Amino acid sequence: CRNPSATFQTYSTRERLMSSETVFVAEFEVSCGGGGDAATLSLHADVNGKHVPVVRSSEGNKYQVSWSETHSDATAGIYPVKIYDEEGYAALRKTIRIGEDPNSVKPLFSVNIDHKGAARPGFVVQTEFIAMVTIFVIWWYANLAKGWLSE
Amino acid sequence: ILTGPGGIVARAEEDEIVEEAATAADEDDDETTVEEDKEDGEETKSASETAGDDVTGEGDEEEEEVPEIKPSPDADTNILFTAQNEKQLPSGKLIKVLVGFQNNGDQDFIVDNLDASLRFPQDYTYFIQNFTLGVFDTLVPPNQHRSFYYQFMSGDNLGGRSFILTLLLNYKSAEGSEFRDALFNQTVEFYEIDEFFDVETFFLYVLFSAALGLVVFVIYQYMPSANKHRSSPKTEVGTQGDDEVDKSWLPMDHLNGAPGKSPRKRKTKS
Amino acid sequence: LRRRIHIMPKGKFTKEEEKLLEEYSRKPTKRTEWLYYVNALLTAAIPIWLAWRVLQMDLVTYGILFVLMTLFSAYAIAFSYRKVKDNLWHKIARARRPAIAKEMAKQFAENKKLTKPEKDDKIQWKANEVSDREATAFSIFYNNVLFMLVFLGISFYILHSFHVALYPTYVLCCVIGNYLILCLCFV
Amino acid sequence: EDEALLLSVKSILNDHIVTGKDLTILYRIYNIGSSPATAISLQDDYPEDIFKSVHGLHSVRWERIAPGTNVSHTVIVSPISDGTYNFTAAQITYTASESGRQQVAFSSAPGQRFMITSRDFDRHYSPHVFDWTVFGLLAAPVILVPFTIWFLSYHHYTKKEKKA
Repeated sequence: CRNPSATFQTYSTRERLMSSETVFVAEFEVSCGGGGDAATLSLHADVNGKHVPVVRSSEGNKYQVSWSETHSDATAGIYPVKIYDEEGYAALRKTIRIGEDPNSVKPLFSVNIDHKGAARPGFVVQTEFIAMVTIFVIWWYANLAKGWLSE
Repeated sequence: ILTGPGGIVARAEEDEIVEEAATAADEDDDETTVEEDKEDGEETKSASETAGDDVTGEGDEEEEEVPEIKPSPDADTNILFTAQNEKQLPSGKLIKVLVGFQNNGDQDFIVDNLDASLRFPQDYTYFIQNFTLGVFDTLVPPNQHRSFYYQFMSGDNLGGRSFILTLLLNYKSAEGSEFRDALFNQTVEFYEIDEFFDVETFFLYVLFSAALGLVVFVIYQYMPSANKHRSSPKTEVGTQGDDEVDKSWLPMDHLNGAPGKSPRKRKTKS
Repeated sequence: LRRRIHIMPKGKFTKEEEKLLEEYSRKPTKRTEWLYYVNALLTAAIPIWLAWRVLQMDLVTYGILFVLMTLFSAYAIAFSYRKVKDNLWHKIARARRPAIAKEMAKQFAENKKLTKPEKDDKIQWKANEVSDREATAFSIFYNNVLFMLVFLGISFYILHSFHVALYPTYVLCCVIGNYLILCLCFV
Repeated sequence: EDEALLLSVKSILNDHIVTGKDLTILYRIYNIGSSPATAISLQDDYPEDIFKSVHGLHSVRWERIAPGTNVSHTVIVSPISDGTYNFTAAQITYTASESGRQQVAFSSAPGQRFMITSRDFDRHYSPHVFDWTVFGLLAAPVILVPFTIWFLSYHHYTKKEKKA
């Protein structure tokens, strides 16, 4: 496969109530610009220095990288996913082993998963928080007024 | 993944009775986390002996009365603790177990359920905890391998003690003969989880103490003794009247703190 | 002019008048009492809605509890109304009198037959009335807000985060809430 | 002969399965054998009339799973219809040994799960906007009426005083 390019689709858990863990998914479709077979690539992914295996769709040229973390570990932020081919990944491992800058090895593709953080169930915080704040402000005023009246 | 090589976890001294039953299982289990039942003769026999009712040591006599349910030679089972090391389990947490069942025979098996229990090391027949039955009721055709997932929650007061954890897989053949396989039958040590504060709880506490502090602060601000020092634009009525209007209704403490009152007026009350 | 108005009430309260005032404040009229209890009952009943709809407590199952706790809360709130009102009443009466005197002065200007004690009496009566109404209204307002705040705070924040079951949540809310309200009304 | 042995778990991470919302399914495959498994393929079905595929591939391949390691795969679907659904096992095939023995295996099955409609879900887990609004409406009179009575009087007399 020559001049491969990829189109990505990413996902990360948004609602805690919907998942007991935060999952990250990066799906991508590879096309070979310079011709060749895009369906039999052997790819590896690196996320913040951690190796994540890339799975290949049984049919076609689709690939997927996915991993899961606990909600508290999966803090909101950018998770860069770097995809390497076999040689690239071997080179990356070597640079890490000899203590060089791993950024010197260019990944085949990369994508950022922008994780917004998995939200807690809306109900615990929001509505009664508003009610609570409202009533607190009124109470605050009532207290001030009580002060005026008492003087 | 778990790798638990070597070292049998220190046991409580009192569990000699179960030692025999557990050793067989322990021995071939030390290198891997997996309990392979391929040469299950010795191991599972001892396990099922103890699994039977009222075993008091003289297993031979009992065996005649209670029909032993044994594993089928055509089935292979494996067990994997996916979240913990099987020798040391957390108390009061979910324990997750993945069971593999391979049908090597030429007829179907039906995997019924998984029965988990915690027993007392000194007395195998004494149950500490009997966990909910994991019901599978799944057909496994010949030459097929199937995984079963089972999770159970240990009591949260087991920390620091050792118990025998027994996991029994019940299955039957298509003909209807019943089998039972002791997937796991070992002494395990339970440990206490010292998750005292997670960050979220901590923040909640901080929030509450802040709110409480605020409330206390506000109450003190508007205590009668304190509010004399405050004046706001709207209180002109009050402040203006201070030196001209009778104050006899005011409580004593109020009056004492107030400037510009005349002793004569105070006398009227006292 | 202002000076004169201010001077007018000065030192004019006799012991008798003070006693009268004292009596007025200590013994609310039947109407006020009734107002207190109806208001307190209405306020104390509102959390039932939240308990039913938001905390998902069944109305039938917890019916008796709701009734008992509402009555208990209503009593505490009514007590607090009275207490806060009594605390404020004199202060308001004192503060309002100059303004009332000024307002009355216009009326007195038209009706010149009134003697000075009569005028004072009228001013005093009016001041009492105004302050009574104001103190009662304020006391109801203040205590209602306080009750709501305490109920919301306890049920949705303090107890919710400690995962207390529904039944004790509601009872604790009412008991702690009433206790707090009773404590605060003495402040 | 050394062989690979794969145990696999298919788990639904959702506490609640709600129509129109994400349903997260995590597959995890453990190699507890003594040699690597190769050419592993995992296949699972989500009927199109019940689930809408949101993310993730339903039929995937790994080249190799080393002994003592595990891999995971995630699929996000979204239920279209509500009611009870029996989540069945995913099928896994792999080459277990160097001699090329093919093994067919099935993951664990999450089993019967109830999928609720988003309306039912909202009723229980929504911010209760309606209920709180009603609460506001109930609480408003008992707070605003006494406040207005007090404030009008207060304002009336204090304003007079200021002007004077």
